Amino acid sequence: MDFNDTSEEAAFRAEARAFLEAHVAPLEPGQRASFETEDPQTVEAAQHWQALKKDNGWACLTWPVEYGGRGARPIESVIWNQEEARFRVPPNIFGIGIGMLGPTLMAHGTPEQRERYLQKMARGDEIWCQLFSEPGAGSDLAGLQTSAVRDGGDWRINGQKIWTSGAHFCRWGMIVTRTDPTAEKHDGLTYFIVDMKAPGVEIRPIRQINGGANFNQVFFSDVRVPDANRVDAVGNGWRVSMTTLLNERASVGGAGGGGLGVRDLIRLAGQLEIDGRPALEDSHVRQRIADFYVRLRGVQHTGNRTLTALSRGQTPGPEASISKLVTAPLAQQLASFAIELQSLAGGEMAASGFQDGYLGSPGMRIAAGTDEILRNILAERVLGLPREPRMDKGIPFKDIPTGTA
Amino acid sequence: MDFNDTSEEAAFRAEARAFLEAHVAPLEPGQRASFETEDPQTVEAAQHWQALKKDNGWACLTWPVEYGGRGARPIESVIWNQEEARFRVPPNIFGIGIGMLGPTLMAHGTPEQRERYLQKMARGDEIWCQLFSEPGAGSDLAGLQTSAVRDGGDWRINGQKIWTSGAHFCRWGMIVTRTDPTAEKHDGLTYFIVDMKAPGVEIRPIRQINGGANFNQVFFSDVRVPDANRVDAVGNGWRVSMTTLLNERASVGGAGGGGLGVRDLIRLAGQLEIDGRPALEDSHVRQRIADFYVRLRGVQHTGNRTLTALSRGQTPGPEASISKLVTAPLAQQLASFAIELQSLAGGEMAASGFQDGYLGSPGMRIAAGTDEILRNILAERVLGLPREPRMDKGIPFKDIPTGTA
Amino acid sequence: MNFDFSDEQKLLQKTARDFLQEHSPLAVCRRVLESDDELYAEDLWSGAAEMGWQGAAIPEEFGGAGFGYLELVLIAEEMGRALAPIPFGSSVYLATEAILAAGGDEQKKRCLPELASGRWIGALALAERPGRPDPARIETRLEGGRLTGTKRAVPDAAAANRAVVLAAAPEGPALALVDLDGEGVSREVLASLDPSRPGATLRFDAAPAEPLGPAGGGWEILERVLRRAAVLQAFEQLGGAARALEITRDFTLGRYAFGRPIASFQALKHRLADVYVAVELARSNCFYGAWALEQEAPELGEAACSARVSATDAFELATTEMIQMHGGVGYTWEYDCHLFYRRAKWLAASLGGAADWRDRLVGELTAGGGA
Amino acid sequence: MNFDFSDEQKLLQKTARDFLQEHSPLAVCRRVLESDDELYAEDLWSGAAEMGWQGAAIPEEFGGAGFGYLELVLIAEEMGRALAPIPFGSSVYLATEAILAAGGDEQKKRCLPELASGRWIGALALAERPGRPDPARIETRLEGGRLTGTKRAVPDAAAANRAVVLAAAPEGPALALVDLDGEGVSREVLASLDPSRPGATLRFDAAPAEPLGPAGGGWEILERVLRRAAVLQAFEQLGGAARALEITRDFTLGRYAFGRPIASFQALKHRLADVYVAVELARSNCFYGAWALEQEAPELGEAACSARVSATDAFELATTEMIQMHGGVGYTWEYDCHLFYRRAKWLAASLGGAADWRDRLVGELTAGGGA
Repeated sequence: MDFNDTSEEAAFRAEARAFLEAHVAPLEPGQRASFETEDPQTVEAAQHWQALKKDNGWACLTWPVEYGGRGARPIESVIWNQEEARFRVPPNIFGIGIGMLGPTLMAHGTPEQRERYLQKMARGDEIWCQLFSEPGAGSDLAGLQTSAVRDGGDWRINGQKIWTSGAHFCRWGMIVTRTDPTAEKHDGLTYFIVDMKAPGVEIRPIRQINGGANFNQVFFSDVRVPDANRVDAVGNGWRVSMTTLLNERASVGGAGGGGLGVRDLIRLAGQLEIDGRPALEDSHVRQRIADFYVRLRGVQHTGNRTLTALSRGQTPGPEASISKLVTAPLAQQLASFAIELQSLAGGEMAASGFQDGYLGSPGMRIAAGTDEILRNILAERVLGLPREPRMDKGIPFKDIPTGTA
Repeated sequence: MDFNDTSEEAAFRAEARAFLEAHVAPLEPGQRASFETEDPQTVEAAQHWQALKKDNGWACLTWPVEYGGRGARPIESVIWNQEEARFRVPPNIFGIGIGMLGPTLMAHGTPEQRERYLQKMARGDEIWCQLFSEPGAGSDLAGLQTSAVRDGGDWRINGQKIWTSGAHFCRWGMIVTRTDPTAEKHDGLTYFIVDMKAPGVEIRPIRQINGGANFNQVFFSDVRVPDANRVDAVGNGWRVSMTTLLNERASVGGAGGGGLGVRDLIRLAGQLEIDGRPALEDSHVRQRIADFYVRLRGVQHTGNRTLTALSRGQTPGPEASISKLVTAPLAQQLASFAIELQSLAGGEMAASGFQDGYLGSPGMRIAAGTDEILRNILAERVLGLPREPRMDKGIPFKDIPTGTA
Repeated sequence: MNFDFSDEQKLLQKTARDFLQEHSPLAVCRRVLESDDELYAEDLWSGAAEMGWQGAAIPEEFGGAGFGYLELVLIAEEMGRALAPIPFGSSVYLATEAILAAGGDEQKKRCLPELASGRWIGALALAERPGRPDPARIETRLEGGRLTGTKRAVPDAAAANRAVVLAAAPEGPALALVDLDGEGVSREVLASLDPSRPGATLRFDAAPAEPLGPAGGGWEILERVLRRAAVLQAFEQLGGAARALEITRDFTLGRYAFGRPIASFQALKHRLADVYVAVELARSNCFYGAWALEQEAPELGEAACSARVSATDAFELATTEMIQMHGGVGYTWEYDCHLFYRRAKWLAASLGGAADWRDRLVGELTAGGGA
Repeated sequence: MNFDFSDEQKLLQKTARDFLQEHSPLAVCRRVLESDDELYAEDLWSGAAEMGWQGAAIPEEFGGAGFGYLELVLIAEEMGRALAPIPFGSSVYLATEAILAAGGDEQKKRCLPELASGRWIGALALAERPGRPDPARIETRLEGGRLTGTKRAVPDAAAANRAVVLAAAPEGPALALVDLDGEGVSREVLASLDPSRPGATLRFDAAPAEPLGPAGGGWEILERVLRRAAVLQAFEQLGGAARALEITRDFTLGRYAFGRPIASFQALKHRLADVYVAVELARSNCFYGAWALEQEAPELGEAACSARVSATDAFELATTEMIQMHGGVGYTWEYDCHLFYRRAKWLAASLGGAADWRDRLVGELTAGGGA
């Protein structure tokens, strides 16, 4: 048992680091690459970096070589990410395309589609977004209502998608639509590639409770899509979407809480006093710190177990759902506790970064699978517990109660 | 807003206290009337006291006078219980009969049944038990399988009941049985009065995890019950049972945790030391104590709100479910914390009464409605949330999956 | 047993609710929250004053309505339900209470009518640094009728024009009343976790200040005021928690997934039941606090801590679950969940968090009082 | 990254599991638990010794099997799964480790083969009163090779024949090794929360005792031993938690209510998922503890605390939910739930509860170590 690379992994890591050192500057201690900005210059810089990586064999590591990848093992992709994270590089705005949509096209696309899109996706020449969720279909994705109707050799899309990242700088989107409302819920869906610059596509940013606007609503009004942009058969959209989402789980993986962590809390407790003594000596404070710390370390070491499985060439299970299920609520609890520790000053945003964390963390508990969905996944796929009774099976989609009729 | 009796209530209280003082000794401070013993002498003493109360108009206070009661208001019954609790009296082993079964007979029994049973029930001459739960039918009571089959003018009962208190000293039981397995689940049930001394009735105590044996299993092998002992119509057993259970909720009410409480925890924390200082000065210990205290006080004052409603002649709602839902898990948490506080010594039963509490409290979370059932009740009856989808409706009982076929 | 409000009191509560439904829908809270220069809803403030609410607990001889505390707590509950974006708590529960507790007769005659009418908006300036306030570490000085020092994160201080300030006088901790529009005072409005209740940093540079209560007795008076304010604010928290639960309940009933209302999923049902329990326990503890407040009972210390702790917990739980159960839309600016979520945490901070009050509670219990 | 056990280690674990499935089904735990005079399963104890388990971490030169700690933790995990009713933890994690840590060469040569063979059953006698042990308050005296005093609630002491005792020597805290069957020793077997692991009060009246390690250094050695034992016992807790989860899962799948398995109700599903998460976090922290233990890494302090805390929490959660999800039958003596419930709490107490270890963890983190 150790934390070391195999010799093969070590060689790969050295090679990756050499490339990075030759092209980008390392991060200073404590410095973070910004991940929030999405202005045109940042997008351009990101595309430039992606192209450089692609041209040198460092993009889409696990993709097959024929599509522009390196054919690398998953553990090598992890090693690359670890190394790249130590350098000052532009934000990665290609993850949804490369992590989820590319693999979907490989599995379900036509040879023409793969030819047309994958190399440009890999190089960052064209950026992609995902158009799945709707205002009325979140956890219950298959409840989506955006329609696609045949119109000659094309399709006409009408409806509304939500929680789309980067919609305004994306060239293409992957969209699931309902093509047959008389079929059963999961049977009437079809998957398309949609041109985000097409007439009838309207993008509106969504303001979040913390003031950020990382996501968009996308409205479709009679947007025409050629049948050549259909992915897989009509009515097969649910299966295609599942491919996309499985790749999402694989790529989201051990998303660390982000924001301030337990070390920051320890620092805060070292600065404050309770009854004339450092808060860090207060036993209640110590209990809470230890509780946060132990759970976060548990997540971190669970990640190490996952990496070990990858290193051994095994496929990690849905255990990865643990990470977000633990860290997202924990980030909220930690911020809440830190604010409480600040007592009267806790009500002011400027008191520390924990106020931002308090406003940001609820979103983590919802995005990319709510706490509730993650618990269902663990219960059903890991523990093998039965699903809930389904009220939306065996009847046409249009007859399923929606509460709005 | 005050905690005082109305003048009417005060007069009633004075009258009750005068009767008690004339007949029984007050409890010393800190003394508790024992509630565990069920030996023949205790049963006899309890019957003697009940008869004395009955003969002086202090039994079954809320029952109509014609059945042996006093026709008192519910608040008066509460006042009587408060006063009686201050005296050294035998355990009340009549509660199930008087609180639940008597009212059921008043609502559903024939005039002959009421005549035959109620006065003797009221006077404690005959003690009653309830035979509802089965090993395979707990929270899902209507899933019961004990059968009653017509046999001439009688019925023959076969099956097994569980969690019956006092079965061995009871003269009569009220039992729900399945008389038509081809009917829908709730439609094939019938309710009977059963002679607990009849041939074919076998009683076995159930040992609990804390070593106690307050409940019994009762086996029925071809037990004959005359049709005259049927309560209400054949197939109407579910409705009758609901009457019984509604009265259970009313009579269980604010069951306080029993066992050691937060005052005992404060005392313990005053005796122990952490790092050379009293544990009661340790801020973690203080937080936990305060948390327990605040919730228990909340329950207590919720009880006072219920009493106020009674005093004003209103009917308290199912809010009473709050009490057990809070106090039962809290008793477990409190015992667990107290044991932790004792550190290494916590593993020995003799270290304090909290070890007993740790073993006793899980039963409180299960008996008379599990935490889960109580949450359902609050969610559905108070908040008006929809029920879960039912898989056991609209089909014959015998076709409902049981996992054992 | 008469542990509930009277019919007259409930009628007053209904009147308050009706008034606030009309004059303080959530859009008003949102308006102040989103505004850069509207520090509080002035129209609502003066409307409340016309109803006599700022002076609810001020005796009629000092210009108040003289309703009493059982009435004031119910107004507070409605303020909480409405998320009213006005400095009611700071002015009424804190500043007014401080003057009632410590003011001399002349001061009361002069100050209370101003507060009752709403012309004065009071705040309580207590903290000088993050963390639990400590009487041994007060750096703001009061000497010769002049106040010098800096108070940080003063709740509602953006809107206030008077402040009761905790300061160190030669005799010990003292309270002083300061005109915030007067000389020697500057303020920096802060971004609040709840921008519908903006706070400020107050800097005093030899600002004229009049002592409130005996010199050296400031900490004891403050403790008394905080205890009373805890009960009043607990009702505000209770009102917010109950409303958050109602909104969440309604949303989950109307929102369908997998062919049925999400309110029918047990995971949500059971947690909504837990929120309900928390709200009801808080309500019961608040009732007890109201009784003790109105009676000036010796149990007030314990009752105030219990009410404060359970109401703080209930409001935080209800609003955390509110966002989570709304799902994605709950995390949007457009939905109202964050108004509640912010207010809950802001109210928790504004009198010190629940941990502070838990600790204080055990002090009350072991000092020989309590149940 | 190689953060997992090797195939050989996993094979050893499988062997241990198979052995214990055969020789330590839950009926064996129940037999000892229900017996008045069977203090531990002697046959199982000697069977384990034949497998070399008591000496798993004892070097071969001292009569051990010399497997190493990565092997011993896996045996511990299986002991936990089986609720083995033997004093393995006290003898192996505590007494043996104390001698390994502090014994002189002669002592090791004399004592370790006895422990490895199972002829000696060791215990650690630490507490003298309820509450966290305190080096400043040791009343048991060690002087001139004689021990006098009383140790309370000594885990597994009903079965042990040797004890490592913390005592106050003139030079300061010291550890001493005592023959419990020798002169001057009396013991009173206690009713344990888990009667399958009965403890005892030990009274020493000038009992002959040999010092273990340097006089005055007893507390530091004890801390080192406890840290190591914490990792080992965490695996035992982990095993118990995982098994409790499996049994509960299987029960809820087989038990039907309302026409469907109760495992399909979301309230139970989500809580079972939470138990699973707690078990997996504990497992990951335990892995790290095992690594640190085997490496004698500077991170051992932090790793041991983390493993101990999360394994304690996981076992308590899993067993509390086990009874609750079994419903009525879970509260009967006849079902096995209480065996797990008792063991979880007993193991938590036997090295001091999770709160003690949380506090200690922050000490480790702020002393400059950690992640």
